[in-house]
Amino acid sequence: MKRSKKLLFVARSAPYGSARARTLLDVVLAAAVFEQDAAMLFLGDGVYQLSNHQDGSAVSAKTLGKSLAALPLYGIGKLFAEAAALPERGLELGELALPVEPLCNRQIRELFERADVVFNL
Amino acid sequence: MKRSKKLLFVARSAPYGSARARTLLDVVLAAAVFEQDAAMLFLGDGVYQLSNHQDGSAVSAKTLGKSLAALPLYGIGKLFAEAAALPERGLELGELALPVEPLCNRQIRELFERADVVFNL
Amino acid sequence: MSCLHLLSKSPASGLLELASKALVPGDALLLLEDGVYFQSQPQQLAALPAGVTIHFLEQDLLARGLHGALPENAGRIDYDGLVELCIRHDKTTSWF
Amino acid sequence: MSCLHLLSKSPASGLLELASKALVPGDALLLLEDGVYFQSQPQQLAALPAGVTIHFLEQDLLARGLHGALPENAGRIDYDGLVELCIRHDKTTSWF
Amino acid sequence: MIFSIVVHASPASSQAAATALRFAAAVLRGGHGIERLFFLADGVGNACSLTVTARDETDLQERWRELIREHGIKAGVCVSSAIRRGVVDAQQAQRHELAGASLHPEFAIAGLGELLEACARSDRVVSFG
Amino acid sequence: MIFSIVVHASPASSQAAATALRFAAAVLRGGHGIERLFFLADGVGNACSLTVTARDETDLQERWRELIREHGIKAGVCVSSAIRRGVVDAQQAQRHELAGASLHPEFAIAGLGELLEACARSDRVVSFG
Repeated sequence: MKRSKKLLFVARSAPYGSARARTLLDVVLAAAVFEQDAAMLFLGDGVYQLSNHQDGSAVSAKTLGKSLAALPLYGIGKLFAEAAALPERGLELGELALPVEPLCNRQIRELFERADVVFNL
Repeated sequence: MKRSKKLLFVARSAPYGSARARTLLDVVLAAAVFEQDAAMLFLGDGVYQLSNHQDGSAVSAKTLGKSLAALPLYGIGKLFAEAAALPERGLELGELALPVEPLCNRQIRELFERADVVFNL
Repeated sequence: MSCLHLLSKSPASGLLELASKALVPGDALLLLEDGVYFQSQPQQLAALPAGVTIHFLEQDLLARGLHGALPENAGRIDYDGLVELCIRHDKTTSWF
Repeated sequence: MSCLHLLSKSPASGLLELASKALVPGDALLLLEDGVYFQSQPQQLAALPAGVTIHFLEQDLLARGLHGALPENAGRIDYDGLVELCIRHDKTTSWF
Repeated sequence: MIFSIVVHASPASSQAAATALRFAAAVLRGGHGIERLFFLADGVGNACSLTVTARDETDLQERWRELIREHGIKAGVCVSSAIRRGVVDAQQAQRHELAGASLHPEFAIAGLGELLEACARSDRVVSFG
Repeated sequence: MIFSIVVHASPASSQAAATALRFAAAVLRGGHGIERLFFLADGVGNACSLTVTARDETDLQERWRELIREHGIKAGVCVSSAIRRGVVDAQQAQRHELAGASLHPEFAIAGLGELLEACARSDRVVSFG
């Protein structure tokens, strides 16, 4: 498969309530397996996916945060979060389920500009 | 079927984009057929269902406003709308697809208080 | 007649603003599924009328890693507590 | 590289606020499905950065009975126009 | 006390179906009755017999069937919601010349009148979606 | 120009499926190509063969089939989305001992790799949901 395109995955849904976060993650993991050039941005409610101490078993679901934590192992190293969304939702950068780089609004716009294909869920 | 209960149907979704408005209307029409004591309140984006000059054929759908206009014929006479939501969405009371009584917030709360069963979609 | 309002979407959905139009003193608000994210964004809850009790569904808090304090006046309940809440109020309605 | 943003939910969804974080001058915003209700609530559109073009999908306006004027700087297009918009911009993303 | 429970969401897309199931179990655990489960709109997916669940995930369809069977609960699936979504019983499959049925036999196709009748007979109606 | 189109929504619940179909028709009308249609999440409902549409409504499933057939388009259905929602082909039905198949033969079960391959081969990827 060609690898020239930059894929951007925008995770903007809270986890567990809907299957959106899980669906997007499945596509990201597939992109990793097929060695695509992929970046992931947690935007708005999507930053809730980064919350630490998640326990999906309380609602008979897989723990999303745990699956996300595997992304660097799969070679997905470009992980970003909307900086402003974290404190708005009671999250602190140092206490997340996986390390992400916080982006200001200008950097978010630059990330979109650089991408060739944008999935947004 | 017993008829002692007061049913309140809260239509709070814009039409066409999703099937919610149509699904709720189906239940309201069934309530009419079974001669239940039913009232319907258009709340928030739900007032868009009352928009005049709708033409579902433009998106290969049935025209919801036309189906709603049949409600009084089915015996559903208690039709209400959130008064504040109409001007917020560019709608005027005199130019709606069916006649509704505008309710202020106090009257909306009273409508909820009087109901025995509330469907909300 | 009092009503139990079930709200299952995150604060970003704007649903609480809509539900507020129907909430009266004596009613209860149950936050469940993504509704429990109000724990981390409690500002909108402060605007509810006095006399509305607020409850968070425990299992949904746990799943989402929301271990912080709940807003003042709010409690946490499990499914058995939810059944009790339904009984204590005359009817329910669901905002989703 | 410019982007075409498709937005298909009503103003009440709060999605435009989210999409705004990604909109840059040169981008285009296509309002379709329930997104065309921005015709009747254009306030949020006024806050978009200059240089973003705004388009409403004609068929969705017609279906919903939205015959009023569009906000200044906004145009109406049909499906063929939408395909053209996709070509004119380097990529698309969808907010739903 | 007598409850009826209305489910609007598919287990594959929303947590609401799982919430409804847990609520139903809690109602029964509390010694209360369930007049009827009613599956509407995307909720008809709970009654589909052709789903496959990954081994490490909960098979919600199967858990509904157990609950319905063990407690003898009436479970209705809205006919107009169901046929649009490809959830059909054997009789409908035959009438519309479809390849087969996809409604699990623990559930029954029902009209909206049955939802309204359930409301009339229940002390509380609780919706999940 | 080459497009790929991703559909996330079921025709029974959202207008997005109808929008995607109209968009696909406009792409072809404009003389462009469609590398692949890809149905994901609730979008797999577009490929279900067991749906019944009321006489006065548009049969979107049938219109997809016509489009795919007439233009020889590849139409993939995400395997993990599909099996959770009861959209299965004959081979899967046999393997999982299900009563029958529910995927229309104009569509093919596909992995997410095929979605990514379609992205690599297309000038534009457009999603509807």
